[in-house]
Amino acid sequence: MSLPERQTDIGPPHYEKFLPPVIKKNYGKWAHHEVLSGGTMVHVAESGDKLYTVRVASPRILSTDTIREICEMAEKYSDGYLRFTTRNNVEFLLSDQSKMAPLLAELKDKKYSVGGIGPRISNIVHTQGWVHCHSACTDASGIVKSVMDELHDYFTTKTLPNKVRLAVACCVNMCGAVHCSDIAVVAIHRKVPVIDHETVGKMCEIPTTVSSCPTSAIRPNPKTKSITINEEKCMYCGNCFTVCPPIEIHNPQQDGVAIVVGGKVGSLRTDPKFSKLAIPYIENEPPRWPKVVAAIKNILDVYAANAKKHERVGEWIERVGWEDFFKLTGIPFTFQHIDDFTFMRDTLRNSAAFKY
Amino acid sequence: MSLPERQTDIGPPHYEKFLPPVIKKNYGKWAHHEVLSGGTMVHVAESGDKLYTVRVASPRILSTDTIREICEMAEKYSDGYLRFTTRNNVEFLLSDQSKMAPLLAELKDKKYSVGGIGPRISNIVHTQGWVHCHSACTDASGIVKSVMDELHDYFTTKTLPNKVRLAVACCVNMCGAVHCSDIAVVAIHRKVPVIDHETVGKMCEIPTTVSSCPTSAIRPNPKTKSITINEEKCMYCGNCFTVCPPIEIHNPQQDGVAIVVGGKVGSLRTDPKFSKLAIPYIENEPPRWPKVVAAIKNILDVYAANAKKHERVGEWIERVGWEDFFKLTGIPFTFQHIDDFTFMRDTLRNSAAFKY
Amino acid sequence: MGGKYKTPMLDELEKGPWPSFVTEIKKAAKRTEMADDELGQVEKSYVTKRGYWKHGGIVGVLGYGGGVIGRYSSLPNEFPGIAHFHTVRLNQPSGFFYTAEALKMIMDIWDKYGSGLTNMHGSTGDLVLLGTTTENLEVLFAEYSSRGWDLGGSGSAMRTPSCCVGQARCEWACIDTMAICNEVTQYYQDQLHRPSFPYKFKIKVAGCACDCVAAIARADLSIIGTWKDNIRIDQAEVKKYADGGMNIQAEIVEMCPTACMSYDGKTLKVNDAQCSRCMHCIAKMTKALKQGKVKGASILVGSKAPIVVGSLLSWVVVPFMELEAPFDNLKDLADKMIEWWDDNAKPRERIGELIEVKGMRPFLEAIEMPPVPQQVKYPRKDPFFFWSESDFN
Amino acid sequence: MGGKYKTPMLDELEKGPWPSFVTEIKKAAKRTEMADDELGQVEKSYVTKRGYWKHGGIVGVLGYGGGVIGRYSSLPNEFPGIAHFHTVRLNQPSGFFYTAEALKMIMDIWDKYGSGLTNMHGSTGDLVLLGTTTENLEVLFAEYSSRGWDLGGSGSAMRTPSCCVGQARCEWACIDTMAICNEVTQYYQDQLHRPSFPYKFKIKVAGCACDCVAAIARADLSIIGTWKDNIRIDQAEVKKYADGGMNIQAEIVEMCPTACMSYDGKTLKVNDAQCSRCMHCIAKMTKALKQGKVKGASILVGSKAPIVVGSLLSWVVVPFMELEAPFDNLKDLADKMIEWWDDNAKPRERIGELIEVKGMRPFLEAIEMPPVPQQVKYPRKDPFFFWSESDFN
Amino acid sequence: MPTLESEGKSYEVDEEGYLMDWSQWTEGIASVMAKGDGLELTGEHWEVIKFLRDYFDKYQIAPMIKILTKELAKKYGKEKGNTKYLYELYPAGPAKQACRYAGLPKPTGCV
Amino acid sequence: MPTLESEGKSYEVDEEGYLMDWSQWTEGIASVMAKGDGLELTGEHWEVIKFLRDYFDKYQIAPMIKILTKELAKKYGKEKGNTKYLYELYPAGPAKQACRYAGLPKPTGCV
Ligand code: SRM
Ligand code: SRM
Ligand code: SRM
Ligand code: SRM
Ligand code: SF4
Ligand code: SF4
Ligand code: SF4
Ligand code: SF4
Ligand code: SF4
Ligand code: SF4
Ligand code: SF4
Ligand code: SF4
Repeated sequence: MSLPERQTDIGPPHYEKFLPPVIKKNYGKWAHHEVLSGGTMVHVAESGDKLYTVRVASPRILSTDTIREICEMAEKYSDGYLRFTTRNNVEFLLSDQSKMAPLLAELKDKKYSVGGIGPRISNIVHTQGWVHCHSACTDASGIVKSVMDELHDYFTTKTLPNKVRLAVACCVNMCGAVHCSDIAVVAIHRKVPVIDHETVGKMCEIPTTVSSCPTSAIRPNPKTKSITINEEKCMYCGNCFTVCPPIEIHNPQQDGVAIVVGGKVGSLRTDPKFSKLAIPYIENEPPRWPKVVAAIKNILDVYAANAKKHERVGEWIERVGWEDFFKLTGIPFTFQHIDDFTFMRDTLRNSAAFKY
Repeated sequence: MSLPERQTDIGPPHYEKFLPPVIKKNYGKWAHHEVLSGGTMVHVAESGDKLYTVRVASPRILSTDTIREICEMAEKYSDGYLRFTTRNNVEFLLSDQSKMAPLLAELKDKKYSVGGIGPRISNIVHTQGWVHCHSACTDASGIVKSVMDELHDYFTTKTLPNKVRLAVACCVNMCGAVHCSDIAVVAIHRKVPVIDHETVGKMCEIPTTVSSCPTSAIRPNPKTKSITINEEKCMYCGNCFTVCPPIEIHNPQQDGVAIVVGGKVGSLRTDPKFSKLAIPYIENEPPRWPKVVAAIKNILDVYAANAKKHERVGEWIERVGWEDFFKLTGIPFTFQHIDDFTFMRDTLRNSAAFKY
Repeated sequence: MGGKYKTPMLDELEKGPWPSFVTEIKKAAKRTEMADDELGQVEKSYVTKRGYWKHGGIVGVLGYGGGVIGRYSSLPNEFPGIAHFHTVRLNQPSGFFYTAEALKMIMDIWDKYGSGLTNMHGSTGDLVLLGTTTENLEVLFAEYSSRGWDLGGSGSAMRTPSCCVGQARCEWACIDTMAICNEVTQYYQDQLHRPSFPYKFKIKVAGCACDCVAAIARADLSIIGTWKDNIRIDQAEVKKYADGGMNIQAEIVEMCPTACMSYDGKTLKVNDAQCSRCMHCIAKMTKALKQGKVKGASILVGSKAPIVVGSLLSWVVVPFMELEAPFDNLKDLADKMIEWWDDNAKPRERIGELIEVKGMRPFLEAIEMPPVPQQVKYPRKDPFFFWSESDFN
Repeated sequence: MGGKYKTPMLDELEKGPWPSFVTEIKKAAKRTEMADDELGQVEKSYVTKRGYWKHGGIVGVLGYGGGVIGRYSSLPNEFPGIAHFHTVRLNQPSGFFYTAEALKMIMDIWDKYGSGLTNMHGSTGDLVLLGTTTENLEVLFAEYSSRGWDLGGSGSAMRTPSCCVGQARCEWACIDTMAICNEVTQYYQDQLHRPSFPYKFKIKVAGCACDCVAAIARADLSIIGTWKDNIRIDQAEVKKYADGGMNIQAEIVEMCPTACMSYDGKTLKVNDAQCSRCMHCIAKMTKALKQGKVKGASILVGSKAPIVVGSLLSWVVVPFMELEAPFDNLKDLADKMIEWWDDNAKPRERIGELIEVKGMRPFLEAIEMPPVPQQVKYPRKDPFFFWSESDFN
Repeated sequence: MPTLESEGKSYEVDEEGYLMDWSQWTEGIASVMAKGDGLELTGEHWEVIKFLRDYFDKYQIAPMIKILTKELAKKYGKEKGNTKYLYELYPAGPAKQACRYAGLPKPTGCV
Repeated sequence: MPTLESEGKSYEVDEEGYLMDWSQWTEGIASVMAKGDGLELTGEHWEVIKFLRDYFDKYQIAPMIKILTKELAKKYGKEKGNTKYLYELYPAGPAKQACRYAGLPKPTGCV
């Protein structure tokens, strides 16, 4: 079979090819928008033109079949135009309002979920997990599915004080913006890695392995031509494993997830925030991680009941104080919550004023 | 001459011996107080008893003569009872209101300054300087005198939005709460220390000297039996000099002071705060440090004009933002303001929202 | 094909209203052994609570050093279909816009040479094709590139830039995010395909402070739109919001971080000198409030995930910069940043980490930016700081 | 005596309304050569912009390892009177209370053996006698100690504790600061006089969150009074403040950090569950508002000046502790802290620095305190944390 | 585990052909690997391999590409100091070919 | 600069009698210093001096008091492991007397 002629360094196709005419015409000249329902909105241009968006949930892992099905709907209702969002939802871009209802009907029929717009939960940012990554210490897709099944109403219809951004990281590499999410799951190890010394000596760059360790727990061991880990100092981040495969960090009995809360990305009202530790460990319970789901649900419910309108999770917590967060959610406070990594200093309370 | 019999480990005399009867009687049972003037106040006990306080400025360096003079006034007006405050002012403790006026008259007569109570400037916390300390890179007492002469009205009569706590540190050892003051002067070096290698080898503990350096700029030098300073890394803190005298850090041409602002100690309204760098360097200009005086006056004036009632300097700055602090005071922003020490990370702005 | 494995665990994940990734894998498994074996291996992971992938491999196409992630099952005998299971990163069009036609073409080719599974999209932004073999890589590349689609980045290289939808649909886009994203992608083609950096370098472009692409949290170079002049207020529209039941005092005025707004029940006022352009009031009252007209971007640097020194958010380095095509000022600036980083970093050291090690000063000097108060939340506290000879003049 | 030197520089500092330290030195210089030579040397410093003191010396009294700071002029030939110029630290009475009689006695002795100069007081709290010779030290000690006055601390030792005026005069003192200060001073006499710690250890006691002794900023062990139950409000007095012109809404309600107050023009209310006991409202309306009745102290640890790792404020370790004489619970706690520090610290490492190195957990375990949210401003961000075997049960 | 034969000896390699033990490397191995890719190793190829090998011996890590190109430029002339040149020599890229031929540990993590 | 004479040699000391060069130390110097303070060095005194000297040789720093007392207790019995004992031996204190006699650098900073 002769291959078509390959090209290099052409970059992606220019986006203009894929813009619907209403966008091309009104590019940069949008006046305002209105949320019409949990999953639909209209943008109005200065010219008066309107663009209707219908947002549909996606599991992100999509088969070519499903993508073809989506494409066919796009051809039917939005002149073939569609896009994906930065959180992996699908958006149909309609210029013809009259096609909204039939599209929504067909989507409903085909069991697609329409939602994610406005002060709601949108798709959970997540990555590979056991589906594709050697580094995973939980599965991302399974947790996402389980959590979103539970919170589905908050995607489609129910509203919250503000958007709540959820994320799942399948290891501390955190391939997403997990570290700045309203509520996120991050998978962690709890045991010092086990080293296959013979292979380490043959296959790894020792200096790279030594310098990979955030806590300087690793020392070269010239005798074994391998390395030694100071168990006292290791906090199981797995970075040594990343650079040196024979350092086994996985431990199915002990691997699990932590829940972090209160992060945000936008600069509205308050500065962007890192998420902070809420629950240090929940064991992996495939296929549906019931404890993880319950924990997230609990935090979300307490937030929904206590936050002011427009307050993000982190803004609410900072207003009432972390003392109250732990009290209201009933989550136990442990030694793990107290920072002892590089930047512990600023996390400790240095004030005589606090709540009980 | 035979000495009286020495005693050891007796500790200080019990404070009760020095309490006026009205205090003994109402100890722990005070109801409220009222500020009567810039330097006088009355405390009212639950019993209805009253205690009048007259606060008098002190240069802290006091001769025995002056102390005797003060004692005599105390005998005359407050039954011999007096105390010093935590900021080194003198307080006469009167139970008889009728003695207030004559005491104030005599104080005026003798040119004592009465003041420091309420939302004012009180005495400047400061330490030894050239008067007694080998470590000093400015004189503390001279700066204090010059500044307080200029701000004297704010001690005696004029009010400010809230208390303004000033301090002077004659080196970065900071023998005071300089690091948490509304406005403070801290003396600094700007040149890498000069080492007398021969003496270092003979007189210093090399490991102690090496570990004294906050930036790990110091390495032992086995050849010279002394140490080597990596000039790139040295930020002139002088800690090596503290542990090893032959390391000369003083440089009269380059030593000078920095001005820091916005610190506080109490937990009222906002958490205690560290002072932050406002002006990185002003040269030493004895005897009256005119540039330092002007700089402090300027910051104080801008604060007085812009802060809300009850706002401390740091609270005001945090409300308007540091961008505005530099704009309003006209102080230039330099590379020195940007933290590059251990905890730089949290000082850098990570938000898309700020002022110009 | 399909149905080789019993998957009681995964079947549980086909229940419930949210779309199921298991259903997707099963769909593909009907057509490819790859997907079917993937299903089997994932089921096994669900039982044993561990993954079965070998550590990442080095595979790719000729002339490129990145764009493909090598992946091998550690149980190739048990799951031969995924003995090789590499991912191909196709560089997405800016803003993730597609036509059905283009997408179907991509799928058709993928069905021919791959597992039939995708990630729409990868977290960096690529259109991720999930699972193929080493021998199919050159073929896939020829098929796609001949049709105008190139690979995205991987390795110690420029990574696929990405952006929010921006001016294509959003009234708040202060800059043309898609044009900028496309331009830097094209400008850095060599660095994107041939890893030559100390570590990865990511660029993300958001049109305003809402930051719908999380640029501030996960890009070495974060470009975020903003404006400089006064917020424009349409009082008639303000009234409509009030009439519509909005509690303007509580929801807008009291939530303004700089307390620069006031509302007397009739007129909404902004003390613009105090406004920090946080976007809150505009976002919640889009019909009544508009940004100023002098638009541009803030340039921030250094965010990343927690390994090694703890996660970073990007830091402001250039508070305001006008950005007009062809964005030469931006490319210049990025070049200077990368050059400084390249000259100074250790292997696997991100630019944010390097700035932490070296301090802001050498970085700002390298990019020829003066120090300005906007770069800091607050000035340093401890009186320990450096002086250069140049400061003594 | 006196007048040996022309001091044109220092004379400038006798002008102006603030009391002059120069005048003080001149007064003493009339009587002692020490003070006169001190004047001369300081004048010289003013001219050359540098000090002339040798690095601190080691002098003291028999049986003690501290309490005296050795000081020698580096120009003993030029200023022979201050060839020796040691300071003697007398331990002040708690709260800095004196009678004229006691003070005069102290001055009389000092005039006999010293420079005639003092610091009332040193920054740690001692009554500092400024300038004497080595041979006078034993005499001074005999004179003072026989009259009931002991030396304060110096060196790697317990330092002289100090406190705010507390219940002696202040309506807000939740604890008996002076009694506590006196008690710990007595309890640690041996450690105060005979340095045996890794470095200095300071204790300061403040009666409430106003912290009038800056305990939170400059004490290894900071004890700060607080209460647990509800603020007591006298609405009649509230009215008087309002009538007197106080803008209660702006000055009190809106400045409450927890936004837990409300005022409708008549009644001032506090949502006590939300109150953080910051003291603002009480301090500004002392006649109307009173603390609750369940009083005690928060125990904080670790503050210090910037050398070596940057300045620290003390951290909350025990949010609330009742403190009644003889304060055994406090002494126990302090003993445990010191023991852990002593066992683990390197030389010249303060307890706050050690906690930073080791983490809070071993410290809290050593003092037998459980983790509680009050100990942190916020929990850790990065998902890197330790587990002990004991956590796995 | 796949193996590779060179000069009568057999060496363990991983599925991508990287030597499992960098200490076993010989020049012959490099030649065999190149042959497998249909490449004939020229002096210019050996310049790169030699540099990689020396660098690894000295530092136990593979050099960053930047260092490799810089050093090539310094030693062998400016025209050899860029990635273009490297990809001409090693079309599959320095990591996939040059490092592999030089017997260096397989690069990790940077994907 | 003051000097101290021992065994016919003269040594520079500072105004407080600390040896200006710790490497010149001899046992004779210790004895002379003690005499100056009116002390006669007993075996128990030498135990302390010897420990200080050994510790300094090994670590180039003076031990913390805690270490000194601990080691004395370990080596010579519990009753010698406290500051009270040290001050009995050396009434002016371990820093002012024991370290000085042992020729250690003058303690700094801790005042
Ligand atoms: C489509 C999308 C951009 C894209 O290029 O794909 C988008 C689109 C819009 N965003 Fe967004 N945001 C999108 C991701 C984000 C993200 C990024 C993320 O979640 O990873 C953020 C930052 C979240 C954070 O701060 O942690 C984000 C924070 C916002 C905010 C700020 C919310 C707040 O008050 O904190 C607004 C303003 C608002 O909602 O009032 C906003 C508003 C909007 C508007 C209304 C802008 C407009 O006028 O078009 C758009 C529809 C809003 C909606 O979905 O409710 N968008 N938006 C992204 C949709 C993701 C999804 O499928 O759900
Ligand atoms: C006498 C003294 C205590 C002592 O034991 O000596 C004292 C006494 C009182 N302080 Fe204080 N404070 C004293 C040092 C402090 C300090 C410590 C310091 O400055 O180093 C602070 C912490 C300052 C800080 O936060 O940086 C301090 C922060 C306060 C505050 C909190 C002010 C604020 O709103 O931030 C109050 C409450 C107030 O003023 O409303 C207060 C209130 C008071 C009251 C009203 C308490 C009372 O009811 O008796 C006393 C008279 C107030 C006055 O002087 O205006 N006192 N006060 C100290 C006088 C020092 C001086 O000579 O000026
Ligand atoms: C595919 C993708 C996840 C996904 O499912 O979407 C991904 C997958 C991997 N990432 Fe990532 N990262 C992906 C986006 C990210 C992001 C998000 C982003 O780019 O916006 C981050 C956080 C931002 C950042 O760069 O800091 C991210 C931070 C990491 C890190 C930590 C890097 C650091 O400096 O802290 C590693 C570890 C490493 O580089 O060795 C990593 C490493 C990896 C590796 C290569 C595993 C490894 O240790 O070598 C993963 C391969 C998985 C696989 O088998 O497919 N990945 N990775 C994302 C790229 C798809 C795409 O091109 O669109
Ligand atoms: C006398 C006094 C200043 C004064 O004029 O009031 C003082 C004077 C000295 N201090 Fe201090 N400190 C004094 C209170 C403080 C305080 C304030 C406090 O105790 O509340 C601090 C800040 C709090 C703290 O401890 O961190 C303080 C932090 C230091 C430091 C830095 C310690 C650190 O861990 O960062 C040093 C350096 C050192 O220990 O080597 C130091 C060292 C010194 C030395 C001994 C100089 C030295 O480098 O060896 C000074 C002797 C000066 C002299 O010749 O008289 N002094 N020093 C204060 C003690 C008087 C008293 O007993 O009442
Ligand atoms: S977060 Fe970890 S496990 Fe998940 S895709 Fe990224 S590297 Fe792999
Ligand atoms: S897991 Fe992390 S902390 Fe532990 S040894 Fe490896 S790199 Fe270091
Ligand atoms: S601050 Fe420095 S110079 Fe001033 S007394 Fe303390 S140690 Fe001496
Ligand atoms: S002055 Fe400070 S930074 Fe410089 S070498 Fe000495 S200890 Fe280090
Ligand atoms: S970041 Fe701003 S401009 Fe971009 S889509 Fe979001 S709201 Fe619109
Ligand atoms: S943009 Fe933000 S800071 Fe500016 S007025 Fe609106 S809410 Fe206030
Ligand atoms: S700290 Fe509190 S109790 Fe002590 S004097 Fe100040 S206000 Fe009164
Ligand atoms: S004490 Fe502080 S937090 Fe409590 S009600 Fe008063 S002002 Fe508010």
